[in-house]
Formats: sequence, C-alpha cells, structure tokens
Amino acid sequence: MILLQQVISGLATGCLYALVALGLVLIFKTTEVVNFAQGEMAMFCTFVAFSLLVVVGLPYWGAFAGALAVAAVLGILLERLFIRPLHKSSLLSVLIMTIGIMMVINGVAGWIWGFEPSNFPTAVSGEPVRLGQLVITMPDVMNLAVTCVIMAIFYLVFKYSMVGIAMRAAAENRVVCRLMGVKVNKIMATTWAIGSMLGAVAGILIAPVTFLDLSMMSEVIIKAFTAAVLGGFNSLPGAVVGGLLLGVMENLVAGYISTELKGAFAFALIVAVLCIRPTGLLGTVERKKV
Amino acid sequence: MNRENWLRFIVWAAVSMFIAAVIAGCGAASKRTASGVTDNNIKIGAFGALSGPVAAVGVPVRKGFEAYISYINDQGGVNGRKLEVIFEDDQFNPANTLAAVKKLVEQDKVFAISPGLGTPGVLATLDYLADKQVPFIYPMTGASQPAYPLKKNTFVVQPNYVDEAKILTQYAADKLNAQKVAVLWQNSDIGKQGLEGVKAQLAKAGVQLVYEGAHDVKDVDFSTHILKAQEAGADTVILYTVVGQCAGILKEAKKQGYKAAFVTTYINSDLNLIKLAGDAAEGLIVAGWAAITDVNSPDYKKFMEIYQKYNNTSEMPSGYATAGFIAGEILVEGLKRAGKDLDREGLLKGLESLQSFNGILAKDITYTATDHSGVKSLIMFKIQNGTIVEISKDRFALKP
Amino acid sequence: MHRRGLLTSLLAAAVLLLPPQILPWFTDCSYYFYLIDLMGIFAIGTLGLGLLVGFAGQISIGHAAFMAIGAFFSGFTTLQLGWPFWLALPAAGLAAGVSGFALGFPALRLSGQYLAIATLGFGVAVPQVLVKWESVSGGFNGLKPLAPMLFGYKLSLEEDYYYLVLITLLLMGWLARNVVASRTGRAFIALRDSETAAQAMGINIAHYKTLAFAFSAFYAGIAGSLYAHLVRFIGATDFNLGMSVNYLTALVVGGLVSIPGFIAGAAFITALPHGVNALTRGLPGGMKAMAQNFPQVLTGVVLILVVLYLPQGLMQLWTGLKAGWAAKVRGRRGENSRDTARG
Amino acid sequence: MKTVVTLLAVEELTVKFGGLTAVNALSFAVAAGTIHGLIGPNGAGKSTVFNCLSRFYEPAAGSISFDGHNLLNAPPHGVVKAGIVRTFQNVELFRGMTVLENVLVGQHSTFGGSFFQDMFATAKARAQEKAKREAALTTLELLGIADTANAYVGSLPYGKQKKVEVARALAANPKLLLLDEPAAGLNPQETYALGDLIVDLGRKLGVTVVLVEHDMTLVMRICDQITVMEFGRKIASGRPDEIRCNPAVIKAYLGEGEDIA
Repeated sequence: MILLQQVISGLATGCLYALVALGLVLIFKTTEVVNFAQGEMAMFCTFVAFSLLVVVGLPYWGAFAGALAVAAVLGILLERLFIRPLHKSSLLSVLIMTIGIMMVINGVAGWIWGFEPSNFPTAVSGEPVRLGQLVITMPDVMNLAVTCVIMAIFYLVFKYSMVGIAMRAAAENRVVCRLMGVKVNKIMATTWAIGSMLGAVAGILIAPVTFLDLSMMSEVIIKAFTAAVLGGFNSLPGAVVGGLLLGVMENLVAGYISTELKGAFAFALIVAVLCIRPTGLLGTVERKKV
Repeated sequence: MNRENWLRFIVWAAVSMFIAAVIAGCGAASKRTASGVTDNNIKIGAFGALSGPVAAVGVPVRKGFEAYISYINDQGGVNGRKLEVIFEDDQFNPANTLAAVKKLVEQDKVFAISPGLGTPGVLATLDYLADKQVPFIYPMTGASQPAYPLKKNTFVVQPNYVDEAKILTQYAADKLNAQKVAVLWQNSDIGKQGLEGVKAQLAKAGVQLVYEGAHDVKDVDFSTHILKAQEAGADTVILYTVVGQCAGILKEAKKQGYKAAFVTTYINSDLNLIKLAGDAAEGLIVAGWAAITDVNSPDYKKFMEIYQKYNNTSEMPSGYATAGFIAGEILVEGLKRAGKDLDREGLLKGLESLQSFNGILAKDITYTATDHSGVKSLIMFKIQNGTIVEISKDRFALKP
Repeated sequence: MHRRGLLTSLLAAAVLLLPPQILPWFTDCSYYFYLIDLMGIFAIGTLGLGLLVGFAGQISIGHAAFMAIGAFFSGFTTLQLGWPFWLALPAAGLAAGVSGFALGFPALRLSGQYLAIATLGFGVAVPQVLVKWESVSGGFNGLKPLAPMLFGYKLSLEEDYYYLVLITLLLMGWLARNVVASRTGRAFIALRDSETAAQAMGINIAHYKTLAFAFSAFYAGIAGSLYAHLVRFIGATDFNLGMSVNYLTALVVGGLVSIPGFIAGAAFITALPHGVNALTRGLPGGMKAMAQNFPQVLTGVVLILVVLYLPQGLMQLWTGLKAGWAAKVRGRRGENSRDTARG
Repeated sequence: MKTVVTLLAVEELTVKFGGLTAVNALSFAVAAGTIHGLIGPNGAGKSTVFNCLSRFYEPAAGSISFDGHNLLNAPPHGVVKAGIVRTFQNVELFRGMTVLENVLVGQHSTFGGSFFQDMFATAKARAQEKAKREAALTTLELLGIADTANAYVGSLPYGKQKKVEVARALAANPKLLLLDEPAAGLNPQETYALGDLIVDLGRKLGVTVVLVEHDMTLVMRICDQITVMEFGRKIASGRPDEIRCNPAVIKAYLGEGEDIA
C-alpha cells in the first residue's frame, strides 16, 4: 500500500519535473541551447502570476493566463537579445550565457519581490480522493491532468501542425530550412516562447508545494535536467518518461534506502543509464559524417 | 603561451596586487581608532546571508536588528553614543564570512560583532573572534559549539537544538502524555541535532521513538514520512525543520487525515507558518524561547510598531526579524551596563551581569562568568484559529 | 629582449615577495592577504578547470566536488591520522585526481549536454555523500583543519600562508604551461576541435579524456587542501554548485585558453563581491535591497557581456586597449611626419 | 615485370547501416608503392570504405589485412601506428592550432616519453619537441607551405588547408595514405599541381596512396590502378585505360550525367 502511495505521489512530483524538462528539451531540440535559466524564468513568471493575483486581484485563471503571456514575451526577448547572437558559438559559451541570465533574473526578482517566502494558492481545492488507504489530492490530480493535456497538445502540434513540422525541420537542419523558406528565426523565437510558458505552468503548479520564493526552482531545475538526460535530451517523450521515472525513483529510494542520499542515488542512476545508453533512454545519436 | 607573456603577466598581477595592498594600508591607516569606540559613536559589525538562497533568513534578521538599533539611536543612543552598524553579506559561505569578519575587525575596527547568522559562518569565525577577543553577541545557530566549551567573548542567546529537543521530548511526555513519538527532521544541522536531542531524552522521558525520517532541504513531497509515522502508530510527531517544509508536512498530514500531536522547534514560531500552512497548522504546538509569537501581547505590539516604523513597511515581521531584534536588545543592554567609559572588557562584564533580563521581546536572559549559553527554558505555544497563543505563562525547562 | 626579461622577472620577484614583509609594519592587513590567498587558491582550481574545459573541451559543471574531495582528504588525514600538511597536500591532489580519473570513464561515452549534466549530478552528489559520511567529514559541523607547521613555525598568518599559496600557484602554473605546450596539450586541443581527426591521427581519446579529468581534478584537490588549511573550517555543503559556477565564471572571464587569463579570472571573481559590498556600503535604506544581491546580478551581467563581446575574456579588453593606444600613437606620429614634411 | 607486394587487401567487405547496405562484399588489393584510385558516383560507398580502413565503422563482414596484419584488430587510434593515415573529404583540421601544431599532432604517435616528462618539461621532452618541430617544418617545406607554419589554419584559403591536411597525414610517416577527395574545391591549376605533388610524394617517400576522387582527369592521370564502385559494389577494376572504356563504368557515370575524360 505504502509502495503504491509512493508511486502515485512520485508520479505527481514527476509531472512537475517532466513539464520543466519538456521545456528544456524543446528548446534544446530546436535551438541547441542547454537552458540553465529555465528554472529562474519559471520562478519569475510565477511571481508575476502572484502579483496579478494579489496586487491586481485577478481571478486565478486570469493570473495564470497573464503569467503565460509574460512568459512568452520573456522567452522571445531572451532568445532575441542573448541567444540568437550566439547561434554559431560553442555549447559551453551558450551554457554560460544561460547561467548569466539565470543570475540576473534571480537577482532582479529579488529586487522586485523581496526574499521572504509566501503562500501560493492551488488551482483546485477540495477533499482528496480516497481509494482505501490510498490518498490522492486534487493538486496531484491537477498535475497529472495538466501534464497529460500538454503532452497530447504537443503530440498533435508536432505531428500535424505546420509550426510543429517546421520546428522539427529546424531541429534537423537549420540551413536547409532557411533554403526551404521556413522563417527559422521565427521558429526559434516561438520555441523559446513555448519553452518559457511550459516553465511558467510548472512554476505555478509547483509554487503551492514549495511555496513562492526566489529559490523555489533551484532544486526542481536540477531534477528537470536529470530527467531530460535520463529520457534523452533530444526526445520530447523522453523528457516526460524521464521526469516521471525520476519522481517515482526518488520516492522509492527515500522510502526504502536513504532520504539523505536521494540525490546521490539519482545521480548514480543517471550515470548507470548513460553508461548503457549514452544518449538517454529515448534519445537518438547524431552520427558525425566524415 | 610564450615566456614574455608569462613574465608580463607576473608583473601585471604583482603590480595590481601591490596597489591593492597599498590601498589597504592607506585605507586602514587613515582610521586607526581604538576598537570602534569614539565619544559619540560605537561601531558594531554583523554578518549574515543577504543574498543567495539563505537571504530569506538574513534579510529579515538585518531588518529586525537595524530597526531596534535605529530606535535606540533616536532615543539618543547608549550613554550618549550612537550605534553604527556595518552588516556584511557572506552568502552563507564560511570563506566569505571569515573574510567579512576579518574586514570588520581589522579594517573597520568594530567594537563588537552582533549578530552573526548561519552555522557555517559562525563555526568558521568563532575561534578567530575568540583569539582577537572581540565580543560576539548572539551567534545565530542552533549548533552547540558557541556555548560549550565557554568562550569568554561569545554570548549565545537562543537555545541550541540539542537542548531544545530534550526539553520538547520531556514536554511531550509530561504534558501530552506521549508514548510513541516520531521525528521528522530536515537533513541539515538543524534536523540532525534535533534528532540527537530527542534520542538523548527518550529514556528519561520514558517514551519510545517509533519512526524517524529525514527530508532534504528542498524536498516538497512528505507523503512517505506521514505514511510511515502513521503505520508506526506514533501519537506524537516532533518536527525538526524550517517553516516552509513544516507547513508542507502539516498539509500532507491533514491530507492523509493523520491525527497526532505535532510539536515543533522554535524555528517555526513564526507567523509565516500560519500564512503558509493555513488551517493545516491548527493545533500545532510550537516552542518559543522569547515572547516572539503572541501577536496580541503588548510587547509584540511594541516590537511591530518599531519594526514597521524603521523599515517604513506594513508587512508582518517574520520570526527571523524578532531574532535580529532580540540581538539588538541584548547588545544594547550590555552596552548600557558597561557604562560611560566603554571598553570590551566592560561589555563582557555588563553582559555577565544580566539576571533573567526582560526586554521587549528578549525574556529571561541570564549570563554568568561561567555560563554564556543563554536561554534554557521554553514557552510553549499552540496554534488556534489562525494565531499563536501561549499555552501557559510559565516557562518549561528540564528539571536539573 | 633577454635582458628585459631578466629585469622584469627581478621586478616581479620583488613585488611578489616583499609586500607581506613590508605592509604589516604600517597596518593590519591580514584581511587583504586572506583575500589574495583565496584568489590564489581559486586560481589553482581554475587552472585545472581550464585545462579540462578550455583546452580539452570537456564540460564540467561540478568542479567544486573535486575541491571538496581534496579539502576533506587533507582535513581528515591531518586531523584524524595525524599526517603532516606537507604530505596531505599532494596526497589530497592525488585523491582528487583519482576520483577525476574515475569520473572520466562515464565521461568517455558522453559528450556535450550529457556530460554537462552528468558532471552537474556529480557536483550535487559528492557533498551529499560527504555529509552522510560523518566519520570523515564531521557531518554538518564540518572539520576544523589546523594551520600547517613549517619547521616548528605555524603558518597561521595570512601573510605567511601567502608564500605557500604563491609558490604552489607558480608551480602549478608552470606545470600547466608545460603540459599545454607539449604533445599532451596538443592532444587535448585536438580532442576539443575534432575527435574524429584526433583519432585518425592516432590519439587515444579514452586515454586523453580520462587524463584531462584526472589532471584537472588534481588541481582542484590541491586547491581544496590549501583552502581547508586557510579557512580552517570546511563543511561539505560549502562546496556546492554555486562554487562550481564561480569556477566556470572565472574560466570564461579569464578567456578559456589563457593561463594568465585563468588566474586573472579567478582573482576577479573572488574580489568582485567584496569589492561591490565595500562600494555599496552605507546606501540609503531603500537601496539596501538592491545592494544585497548586486554582486550576483553584476556577475551575471559580466558573464553575458563576456560571452557576447569578449570571447577571449576580460584580458581581451586589456590587449584591445593596448592595440588601440599603439594605433593612436602611430597615427599621431604619422601626422607629425606629414607636418614636418609640409614645413 | 617486377614482383608486386600487396600492402592492403580488402576481402568481401560489407558494411550495413540499419537496413541499408552501404558496402556490399567489396574486395580489392593495393600494391605497395602504387597510387590506387577508388571512384564511383555519389553514395557508392567510397567514404564508407575509408571509414572502415580508419576503423571508424565496424564492418558487418569481410576482412581487411594490411601489411600482413589483420587491421580489424586495431583500435581507431591504432591504425596510424599500423601505418595508415587519412585525410578528410571536408577538411578536419584543428582550428584552435597553428599549421605547425596541426602537423605536430600528425606526429603524435611517433612521440616517445611519458606524460610526466611533458609535465615537467624534462630535457628529454624538450629535445624531442625541438626535433619534432624541425621534422614538421621539413614536411611543410616539402608541400611548399612552410611560410604559413605559424598561421592559424582557420585563416588559410581552402586550397592551403587541404595541403595542411596532407602534411599532417604525412607527418605520421605512413606506409599507406588515404586521400578523400583531395581535389574537391580546388581550381584546375591547383588540382593539376596537387596531382604532381601526390605522384611526387609517392616516389620521394615511398608512400602508397589510395585516392577517392570525383575529378576524373586527375584520377586517370595519376592512378596506377582503379577500383570503381556503385551502390556499394565493385563494378570494375583495372588500369585507367581499361576503366576509361569499361561499359559498366560509362553506364554508371552517364547515369549520373558525368562524362569521363
């Protein structure tokens, strides 16, 4: 029974990892950027949502929408101002760039919203669902639901919509895309907008649990990276699989081995997986032609 | 890289370093007053994390401390001297703390350090301050090193977590007639010492520890722990963690409908806990070592007034702010008692003369020449309809 | 050239060696020497990271972990096993080196983002394991290593420790320079620029990747040991990702492939927060909140600017200025000559 | 008619990528001291053969024996020691290094001494470094690009870069030199000069050459033997004059609309 409970709450947490990881992978796939700022971007947008709720007094979903809009703008701005100029430079310098962005966003957020944590309302409240000893809270259900919905949307968009196809193409080969008349820059911007919005959704779902403060994402983002690598950094389904897997695994390790070494075990798992599959569970290899 | 660059670099580095050092020389030479006291001014140094992840603690501490100091200055200061506070940010990194404290002591020539926030920073600077015989009032840590063995220059205020946990366990046994206790502890110095204290007291209190579970500093999922505590049939759960996670645990317990007595450390005697946990916090028993939680008491109103006036804000001060405030109270009291011709020896003597001193928030503070370990008794609070109320006026302590 | 070289090195020696002897006569400056010592120590770590990331092109985002290993190895052996510091220091380097070698193996199969995250995980895991391993690390109370003894003389003063750091730094810098200028260094760069071609030229990739990891970890270990005996308090959680990021920052600011750059970058990153705090001191209350995390924001901005405009790091500013100045001088000369010609 | 020593013998070589068979039961032999052309339309699998010879790809079947040894036992970095060095279709130079340093990397496998000798720059290590640098310079002179020794390869024109690659390969003083489309991107004059160079090198250094090339004029002019591939299969082999009038070959090329000189 405990096992099942742990699996379920593991899945709920895993969904949050998955959402952030999804954003990371999406951005990486199309723009080849390992985005360390993802977490702080999400944090920022969550604070925006909070201000809209508390200061402006919008209803929950209004604030939610507002935050998403801001997220999109933020994503586009960052891509345009800081990432696009680097499209030729090495993985390292891009990575460093995102670390720089991360520091700045975090600091600025501190200036705007201060350092003390505050409570963030949940989207849905109400009595938890009980199946025998099993307890599932509404927020957990919400997490699962949102993740599934987003996955579905992604699947459809990527499979059928023009934008999605263009994104996939851009991921494959930027130059050819340009020749084919795809507006690659536009695609890049869109990707960042979507990635940033995914982060915001995750942030808003996480905030009620971690409580809203500057470092709310600091741990989640690391987990998200782990999840992304676990699933394969260039595979969207991989991100989700990785996220859920990590969430569950952490809970089981905590439950049956040692809470203190949770992170260490997570790392061991990653190394193990990567040693067997260097590109993660669902990742694909790019063979360099010579 | 060829040899020429190499040499050029050495020169380049050396010159810049030399300049730095010379500036250092001048900088310090210009202000060589005797240990931070002039006829109308006393220089006080303080350190804590004002940026980085732990800023959420350091910033309110600073607000609380500086609010009280400005309040005193507006009343003419201490024995005609105004207090000047230099608060250094160490980002919770002991290497930075040591740098900051060295600067405060050697460059700024502060008279005393108060307060100093954060276990790593305190542990890294304790010996240095002892060597330099700089008074160190209120090292903000639950670690026991500052208190034992006695250091002539160091005055601990809040009880360390080991001692506190012993008291809490005893209290659970005596007043909540606990049989089976569970401890949910944060995987940090706080939790570790709390657990240690509980274990040490089990036998004396005649209770048994049926479950103990640790969570990481950033964990958000506590379902496992609640489940296991429930399974183990714990009737009392002692929480050794910080506000956010304490709230998370309480929510989880409510969610699973786990009925047990929840007891937690003074770290959580903080109105934010209610803000965060909402009705899940109802019935929680919180320890307090000072009158820092009963919002309706005149003392607290006075504190609020000062805090909000000097930070020109309307926000509710957090528990950390109260700690900063109390540091100010004790420091100032010590300075008062040290008298007009002030020196460090005098301050130490002054502090050692405190006999169950009661300030605005600081309560029952006693120091002697042989004991600088601060508060050893707790006030017990309960959370009822969204506020924290005292369970009884008299403080609870271990019988010797 | 040679005589100038000799002169400069003499001058350098004087400027490097004398201050700790002279300055204390005027003022109490151990704070500044403490900072300079820290700079030197982080410079050593950055040197190692530079060889790994800048030259061999292997990303490591968990480098502080190696420093932790060095620090705790040195702390444990000196405190618990009574080793002399002078044995513990190199041993700490080797211990870290071995762990770097070990990490090199998973690294063999990984590249780019996968390697980055794997090392990130390593950086997260090592402190956790150390904290849990209380018998070695002292848990959350950490260890309090002692100042090294030299022929019965205690190097507890920062001014004295400075010489230890300086000598180690110069030695490590010299070694790094030799490696970079050698066949090994070229193999590293070859790895970075094209693994395919490197292999085709007979470079054993596995060997050189693990070597790069081990060698740079060795540097971090030495830095860790020096750090432990300077600060004389080490807690496992202090060697966190923040520190690793600082290393990367120093590296980028120093320009990735310049040994003097590495050292300058480390000095810059160490000095930045203290400098900024000194400057923002005594701001009016309203601006305090700003001042608080200003160093962090500034560091971020510097990173962004460097990546955008200074691929060779801040040293590029320096060289750029020099070039510009030289050009100006030349320009002026030109004008003068024209004038004389006219007249 | 002197006796022919076979240096390289490829037997029944087969390479598969997933379902696709890139090279299908290919066999050919290269005699020591000759220049052997490996030609065929795009996608015929020429580069794949090279990648097998340099052990980047693992063949599904077949054997490669070089100088009497089974090459398939050697690791990718061991191929050079065995005596085979290659150049790349699209230049694979180390852009972070000067021309000279690139050539020095070519000599990598000829270096002796340990890492620690490098680290402490022992007299031995320094002497060796000096010697190798001189050797590298002579190689550069041989190719007539000594003047660019200290330039960064990125700053050189394409033709020069190709030469640097050849220099880097020769620096490892190989028995067998694999040239992957050396003339691609060169103008006719450059190509002609390159042709002479290759022949000349073959003679001077006694290097055997296998040449993958699209420029038929070049191939026909300098090769002693030619193997023609199409869709991973060998469709013809022989001396240039035989190949020139081989119907299968003509068909293959006319199919691609390329004409044979």
